[in-house]
This record gives sequence, structure tokens and C-alpha cells, in this order.
Amino acid sequence: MPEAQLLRVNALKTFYGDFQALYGVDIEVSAGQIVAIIGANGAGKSTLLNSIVGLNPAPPSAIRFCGTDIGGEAPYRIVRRGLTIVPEGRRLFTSLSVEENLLIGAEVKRPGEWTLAKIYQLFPILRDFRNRPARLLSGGQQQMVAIGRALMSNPKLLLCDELSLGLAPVVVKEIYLYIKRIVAGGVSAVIVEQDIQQALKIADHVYCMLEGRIALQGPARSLSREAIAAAYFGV
Amino acid sequence: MSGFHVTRSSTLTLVSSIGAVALAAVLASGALWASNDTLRLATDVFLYVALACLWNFLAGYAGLVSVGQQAYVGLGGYVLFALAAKANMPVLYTIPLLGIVAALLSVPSAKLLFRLRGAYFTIGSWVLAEVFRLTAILIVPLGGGSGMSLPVRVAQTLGRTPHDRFVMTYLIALALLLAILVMIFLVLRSRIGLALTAIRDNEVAARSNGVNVDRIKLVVYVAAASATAMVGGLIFLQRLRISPDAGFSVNDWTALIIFMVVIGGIGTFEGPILGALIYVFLRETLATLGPVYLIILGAVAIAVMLVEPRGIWGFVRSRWGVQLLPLGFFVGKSPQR
Amino acid sequence: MTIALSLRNVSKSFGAIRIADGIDLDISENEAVGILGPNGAGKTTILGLVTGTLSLDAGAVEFRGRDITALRPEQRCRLGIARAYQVPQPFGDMTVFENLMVAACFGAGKSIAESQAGCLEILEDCGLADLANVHAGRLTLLNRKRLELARALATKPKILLLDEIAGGLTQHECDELVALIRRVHGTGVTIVWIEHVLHALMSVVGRALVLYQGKFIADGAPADVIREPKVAEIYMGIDTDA
Amino acid sequence: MEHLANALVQGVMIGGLYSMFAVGLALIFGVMRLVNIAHGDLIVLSAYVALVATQSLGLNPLVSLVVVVPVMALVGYALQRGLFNRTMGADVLPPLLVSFGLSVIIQNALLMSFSADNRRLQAGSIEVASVTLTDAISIGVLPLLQLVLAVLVIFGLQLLLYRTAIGRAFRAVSDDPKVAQLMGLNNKHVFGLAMALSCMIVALAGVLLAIRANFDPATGPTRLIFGFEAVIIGGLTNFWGTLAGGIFLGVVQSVASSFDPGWQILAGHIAFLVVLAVRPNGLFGAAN
Repeated sequence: MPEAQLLRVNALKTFYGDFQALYGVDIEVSAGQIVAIIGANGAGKSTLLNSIVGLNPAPPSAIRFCGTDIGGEAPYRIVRRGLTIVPEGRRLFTSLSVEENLLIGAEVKRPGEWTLAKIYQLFPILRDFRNRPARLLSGGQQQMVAIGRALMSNPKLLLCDELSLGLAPVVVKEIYLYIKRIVAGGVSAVIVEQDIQQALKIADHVYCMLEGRIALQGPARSLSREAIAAAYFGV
Repeated sequence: MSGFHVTRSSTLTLVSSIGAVALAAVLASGALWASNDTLRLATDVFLYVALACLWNFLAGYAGLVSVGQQAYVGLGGYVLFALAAKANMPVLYTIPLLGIVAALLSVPSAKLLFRLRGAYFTIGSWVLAEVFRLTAILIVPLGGGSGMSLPVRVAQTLGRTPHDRFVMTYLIALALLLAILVMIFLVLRSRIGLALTAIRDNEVAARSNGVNVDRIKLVVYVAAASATAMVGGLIFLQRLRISPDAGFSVNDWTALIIFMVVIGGIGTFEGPILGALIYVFLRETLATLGPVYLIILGAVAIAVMLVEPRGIWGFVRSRWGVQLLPLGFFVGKSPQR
Repeated sequence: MTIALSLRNVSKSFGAIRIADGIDLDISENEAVGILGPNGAGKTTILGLVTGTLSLDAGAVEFRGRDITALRPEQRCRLGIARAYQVPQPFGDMTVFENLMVAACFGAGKSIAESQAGCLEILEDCGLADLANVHAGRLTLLNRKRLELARALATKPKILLLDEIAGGLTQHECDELVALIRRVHGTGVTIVWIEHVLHALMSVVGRALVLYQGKFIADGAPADVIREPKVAEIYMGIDTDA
Repeated sequence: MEHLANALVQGVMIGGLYSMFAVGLALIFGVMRLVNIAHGDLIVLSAYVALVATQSLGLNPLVSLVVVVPVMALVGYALQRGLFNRTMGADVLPPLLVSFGLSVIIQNALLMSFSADNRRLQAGSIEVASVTLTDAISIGVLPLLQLVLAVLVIFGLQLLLYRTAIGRAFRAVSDDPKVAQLMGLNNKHVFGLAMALSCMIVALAGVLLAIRANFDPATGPTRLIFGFEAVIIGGLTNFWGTLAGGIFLGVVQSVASSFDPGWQILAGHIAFLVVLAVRPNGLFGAAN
């Protein structure tokens, strides 16, 4: 592969107690790419993301980021390396204002172009609401804060968990336009989606998960709807 | 019809149940052959085991982490002294009364304390015990701050010679301990026991399946308070003297007890018994250490919480799957199918 | 027909997100109703409002003509409202059988002796009999979901609220599940089912509701409901251009 | 009447001290849902640290704060990183029992090192200095200083929480510890800082207490209970509520004591239980 490899997940197995959630998952993300991970409820998508960001234990070599083994590292250390997540359901700090939420993202003090000013340039509406408690914003605006908060750490790779959750279709479309713009600016992204159509539209490469395994993968354009449906439902 | 059936005992639980009954018989026979020193030590052990099992019942099973059980120990002691010395009631009759008085007092106490959740309940229980202690200081007829002794004539109603008295206290303590163990065992085996485990595992799901969490906790709190008061009465019957500081001592009646339970295995039936035995053994071998002793016990208990929060018995049980008491359910395939 | 469950002008929001915005809904005795809607629309929240694990901002919930808004979850369960959670909530340190015993003893209000036979039967119905002695914390996700349903049944419900219980099942398992739910429905139990696996849902329910932005935007026969353009647009993401 | 007014004024002063016991407790509960049963014993421990500092370095107790506050901050940080962080989780039992064990250990270690004798810090003339308001009411300079310091501490804490990066981190971790670490916060360090800050307030309170009243190794639990009562009476909303709770408790104790000294502490406890019965969300808490 000519492109620089950013993230490589290698035969990752994850357990919750006695319950095995992932059965040897392999994933690769190259610089500048958008990779989508799709699959039904309970297929293991969120588990995979949580393992990558360090919430679940993993052997060091199972996750490699920018040439370093990071499996099992503490989440805050992984953020410092330039890998951040926009969590499912946004999970803003409810008692903090919009601006304070954004500033928490900058705690790791990674150098880079993303600053408060640049976030407000990208999402002008947030500048107007900067002193409002984050919980009082609409769903779409909250999602902008969540994305902005993650960008404030100046990541090389942005993981997005179910960005479309609970948002109106128009808003979803808008949010994904922003993601495209962010990636064009030099950040790579992994998006986890249930909305398959949305995922296919934006991603360069798609992985489809089923019951803790990768059931199908390939360039987004090469996958047929039938193949995806089969991998998605396991029929 | 169903091809399955339910049993609640196994060979191991059968053997251990028979063993427990045999052990109780041997202990009871001690009244006939043991020396005064042995009787006194054994009475101590019984009362500590009883307190440990009761605290575990409260904290380990119902999640009510009280550091105020000394309230009921002191209450038992004081009510016994008041009834026996001031009202001239025969000592034996006072003991069930202690349980009733404590139960009556514990209901409003619980109503108040249950307004505090989790760790706040814990400190609230301590405030309540302090209220009991400070109130005892104000009661002049019972000796106020300096406390009172049980008149010799009262002690002599238990037996004319010291040996007779030791035998009597020993037997009452053993009977009380057995009653408490049987009570806890039966509760754990009943619907309440099912509910307690369910609440401990997942309180939200327990409520969604019809468990009235507050009522179950109230039942446990009242039962523990009532039995603790009876144990407290016996403790001070043996000591013949009570004062507010001794009766409501957080170190003697709660800190030590908590350490026993944590080391032995919180949330297990056998753990507190084991913990109390370990404690008495250490006390008898290291008796001269003074405050160092509490420091060591505290440090060991902390270490247990950090390394193996389930304690010694919890570790044994999970490692080897030992279940000595028939508390669970076992579903077997019926042979005729 | 008598009404089993009513929501009267029910509102609920989390911060700026409106889950229910003055919802009115009647569900008849022994009806089987499916609830659809995009992820995050608040379907699960609606069940929480019915079972009492969440409180309403405004409005009232009635069960068989009785206002239960002020009742606690355990009281509602004992009246006959049972729920199988989307994320299974087993009692992890108890065996599968003991999990059911809790529900039977407290939800259905029976003694230990009276409960045992019924629990065994439900275990067999739900395909869990061989796992009766296994600690629930050790079950696979699939079996946890079965346990969730079995435990709800053990409370002897009059209305059964199901939340995404068919996801991840194979075709065969799914058929078994559907047959079981139809049997339960056949004994007179009212069913309210949130499900993304449409073919399973459609083979049980006679009425479908679509929740979107705090309102039910469609209500009717399932086949008609999913053909409504509005529903297709917001819900059937993958099929809009088909 | 004047006698009552005097009791009231003295109660307000002592209430300032109680609210200092309380805010340390409220801070760590707010940030990490930890209730530290050893809180009172840490107060007494700081008094002994001050005792050693005054005796060995010949410092005035108030000057010894320069030593005691940083020492206690280190103790707090070390306790959190070494002990409490290992017990944090969904289950409330481990942190409770560990802090309870710590409480017993501190008490007995102090007992071994310093015996059970009553001690007191000698602060010189400031101890007796007072401002006379009327014939019956005079305000001690020291109690007044306590109240003023309490107000300053609470004011400072509010500023810290709402105006600084570390305060923002405290609130973020309190809101959602899981997401906080995903945004790059080292929760364990943040928790350590919160405990260090709590112990700095403890140090201040401990030294002030030790100048004003006798102390011995067993006096910790009572301080914990006063602090706890102030928190609950204050209503768990913000630190100003806690100040009000502390003053309420101080006034009740002081007024009761003016009638019969035997009732001082008991009256405080009873007032707390009454508040719990009548207004479980606290006198100054939100009604919801």
C-alpha cells in the first residue's frame, strides 16, 4: 500500500467477563481515509471502538497506531497520541457550557490548527451559544459540540460512533458534510453507522460486522446491496 | 409434564448440615465439661460471631453499610440493666424484650436513615448511634456519663457460684447464636433471600420484577437491630458493667466487627464466622499489642478490600465452588424421560 | 373492547431532546402493537415511562382504567406490566432458574413452592432449560436476551413490553421466538414490541406505531404504515431510493 | 435576651469552622462520589502535624499553616492515588470500608505516637483578643477569623470550580468520568488533585480547630459527623448552601449549650434528624 497506514487492528479479541464480544477483528485505516463500520445492533461495533480507545483491555500488539503498539493503554494516553472519539449519544458534559466542553477537549494540549476560533469558524452557531449549558442545545447542535470537543485535541484520527443517532435526516446530512470538510482538512475518520446508505455515501472503505466478526469488507463502491444485506443480517 | 425437577440440597450440603448440628451438640455439651476460662472465651466467640453475622446480613446481603450498629449493642445492654436492676425483672425474661424494644425503635430509625443513600446512609447510621450514646449520658438513673454496674443480687439469679453463672451465660449465648444463624439461614433461603441477591446484583431490574426494595431492606434492618440488641444485652450481662462509652463504642462493636467480616468474606454466610474465629485467635495470641493490634487489623482489612474484596471465604467459594449450605436451587433432569 | 394501556398527553424530554411531546395513545386488551422509529427516537424511553423506571414531565399513564402515574416500578410490575430490556439486565450472580424465581415470587406474588413448576415450564418454552443452573452473568448475549424474555413471562404479565429482542438471532431462532410470542399473545397477554427486525415484528403485531421527534407520526396496520412515504423517508434509510 | 443573642453570634462563628469541615467532604463527593469516613481523622491528623511543626520549628500555629497545608495536600494526593483510586467503581462498599479502615488506623497511630492526652496549640495573644459589641456580646478575633476564612475558602472554591481549567476538569469528571478520560483527562490524577485540595482545606480547618479547642486522637469522628450534618442540612447543591448548613448547625449547638452544656452536641444531631425527616433535600437545597 502506498498510503501511510494510520491504524491497524490485528486479530482483536475482546471479552466482557466470560462473554466474548469480538472474535479476532482486523481493520486498517490509512491516512486521509474515511472508513465506515456498519452492522446490526449488538454486532460489536461499539465494543470495537471502545477497545481502540482503551476502554477495554487489549494486548499491545492488537492495536497499532502511527507505528506504535497502543493496545491496552490508558484512554487519556491514547488521546495524547492523536486518536479521539465522538462518543455514541454525544455524551456532552451537561453541567459545562458549550465553550467549556470544547476546552476540555484541549486538555491534552496537542499542537495543531484546531483552536476555539477555528471550531467557531466551522460551526458559527456554537459561537452564539458559547456560554449556554450544553444540555440546552438541540440534538444537531450538541453533535457539533461533540465533534468540536474531539477536534480540540488536534487528532490525526477521529472515531465517530453513531453520529446520526436521534437526529433528523436533514441534520444528519449536514453533520456528514462537516465530517467531509474536516477530513479534507487532513484528519482521517472511522465512522460507525447503522444508517447504511449514509455510511456508503461517505466512506472510502467499508467493514460490515456480524456477531463479533468482520463479515464483509471492501471499497465502498465495490460492495453490492445484496452482499451487504447478507453480511448485515447473516442470512 | 416437565422433564426437569428442582432440588435445593446436595450431598455436600447434607454432610455439612449434619456436621453443623453435631457441632452445635458438642458445643452445648461444653456446659458440662469446660473450665471457667474456656466458657468465658467461648461465650466471647459466640457473641462476636453473632455480631459479625448480623452486620454481614445487613451490609453484605442488604447493602446497608452501617457503622452505627453499636447503637443497638448499647441499647440492649442498657435496657437489660434497666429491666433487671431497676424493674427487678428476671434476667432471662428481659432478653426477648430487648429484641422487641430494639425492633420498635429501629422502625422509625430506618424510616429516617433510608432517606440517605449509599455512603450517606453509613454516616447517618453513625449519627444515630451518637444520639443514643449522648442520650444515655443524660439518663441519670442509669448512671449518666459514668455508667452503672449490675447489682450482685441480679447476677446471682443466673447461678449462685461464678461457674454456674458462666455456664448459664454460655448456654444463653450459644442458644442466641444458633437462633440468629438459623434466622439468617431461613431468611436467605426464603423469598427475601432471593430478593436480596437480586437487589445486590441489579437494583433496577429487581424493582422491574416486582421486588419492593425498601420494604425488604426494612425487614433486614429491623431483624438485625433486634438481634444485635439481644447480643448486646448478653455482652454486658457477662461484663456486669456498662457505660455510654463502652456500650456505644464504635471501635468495639462496629470497627472490629467490620474487619472480621471483610477478612472472612463479606456477603457469604460462612465468611463472618471464619473472620470472627480468626480475630479471637489473633487476639488470644497477640493480646499485648494494644493499639498496634487495631492498626494491623485495619491494614489487613484494607488489603483484603484491594486484593480480594470477597474475603477469604469468597475466594475459597469461587475458586473451588464450595457451597456448604443448601441456599441455592439446582435444576436436574428427571430420570423418567 | 376494553383499554389495557393509555398514555394521556404524556411529555418527556432530556435536556433539549423531546422524547414525548404530548402523546396520546390507547392500546386495547390483548392487542399486539409494534413501535418503530429511528435510533434515538425514544422508543425505549416510552417503555420506561410505562414501567415507571422513568418519570413523566407531564401527563398520565393508565393501566386498565387505573391511573398508575404515581406508582413505583415494582408496584406496576405486580399489577401485570412486564418488560424485557433491550440491554439485558440479568441478576448476574444468580442462576438462570433463580432469576426466574425472583420474577415469579415478587412479580407474580407467589411462594417459592408455588413458583418452581411454572418457572421450569417457562425455561423450557424459552429454550433455556439446559442452562437452568448456569450463572446468568456467564450467558452469551443471545441467551441473556432469552432470559430477559423468560423472566418477564415469569411475572405472569397482563401486558408484555419487548425491546429489541430479535436482533442477532438466526432465522431459525427468530422463527422460534415469533412462535413463542404468538403463544403468549394467544393466552390473552397484550404485547407492545419495539423491534428493528421487521419481518419478525410483522408476523406478530396487528398494529404499528412510528415514533419520531416526540410524536407518533403513523398508526395503523403494519403493512400500510411502512408504505407511508414519511415513514420510509425517516426510517427505512436503505430503501428510500429503491 | 442578650444571653441568647450572644449564643447566636458565637454559633455563627463556630458554624464557619463546621462549614470548612463540610466543604472538603462535599468537594470530593461532588467530584468522585466518594465519602471519606477518615475525613475527621485527617482534620485531627493536621492538628498533630501542626503540633509537631510548632514544637520542633518554634512556629506560631497560624504560621505553621505554611508547612501543614502542603504536607496534607501531599498526604491527600498519595492516599487517593495509592488507596482510594483502586476502590472506585460502581460498588460503594470498597471505598467506604477502606476509608473506615483508614480512619481506625489514623486514630490508633496517633494514639501510639502522641498518647490519649488532650492537646492544644498555643497561638499567643490572638487567642484571647476580642471585640466587644455590648456588655454581653463580644466576638473573639480568632472565631471571627475562622468565619472570614471559611467565607474566603468557599469563595475561592467557587472561583476555582467555575473559572479555572482544573475546576473545569473537576466538573467534567463529575459529570461523566468515562467520557472525561476519552477526552484526554487522566481521571486518577484529577481525583488525586481533588483529594489534595480537600486535604488542604482540612489542614486549615484542623489548625484553626486546634487553636480553639482541645483535641486528642479520638476526636476525628465527631468532626466528620459535624461536617456531614452541615452538608446534608445545606442541601448538596453548592458550597454556599454548605456554609449555611454549617452555620445552622453551629447556632443550634451554641443556643442549646447556653441552656445546658450537656445538650450541645445532642441538639445538633437532633436538629439534623429533624431536617432529614421534614426536608430530606436540606434546608437550603432545591425543592425538587
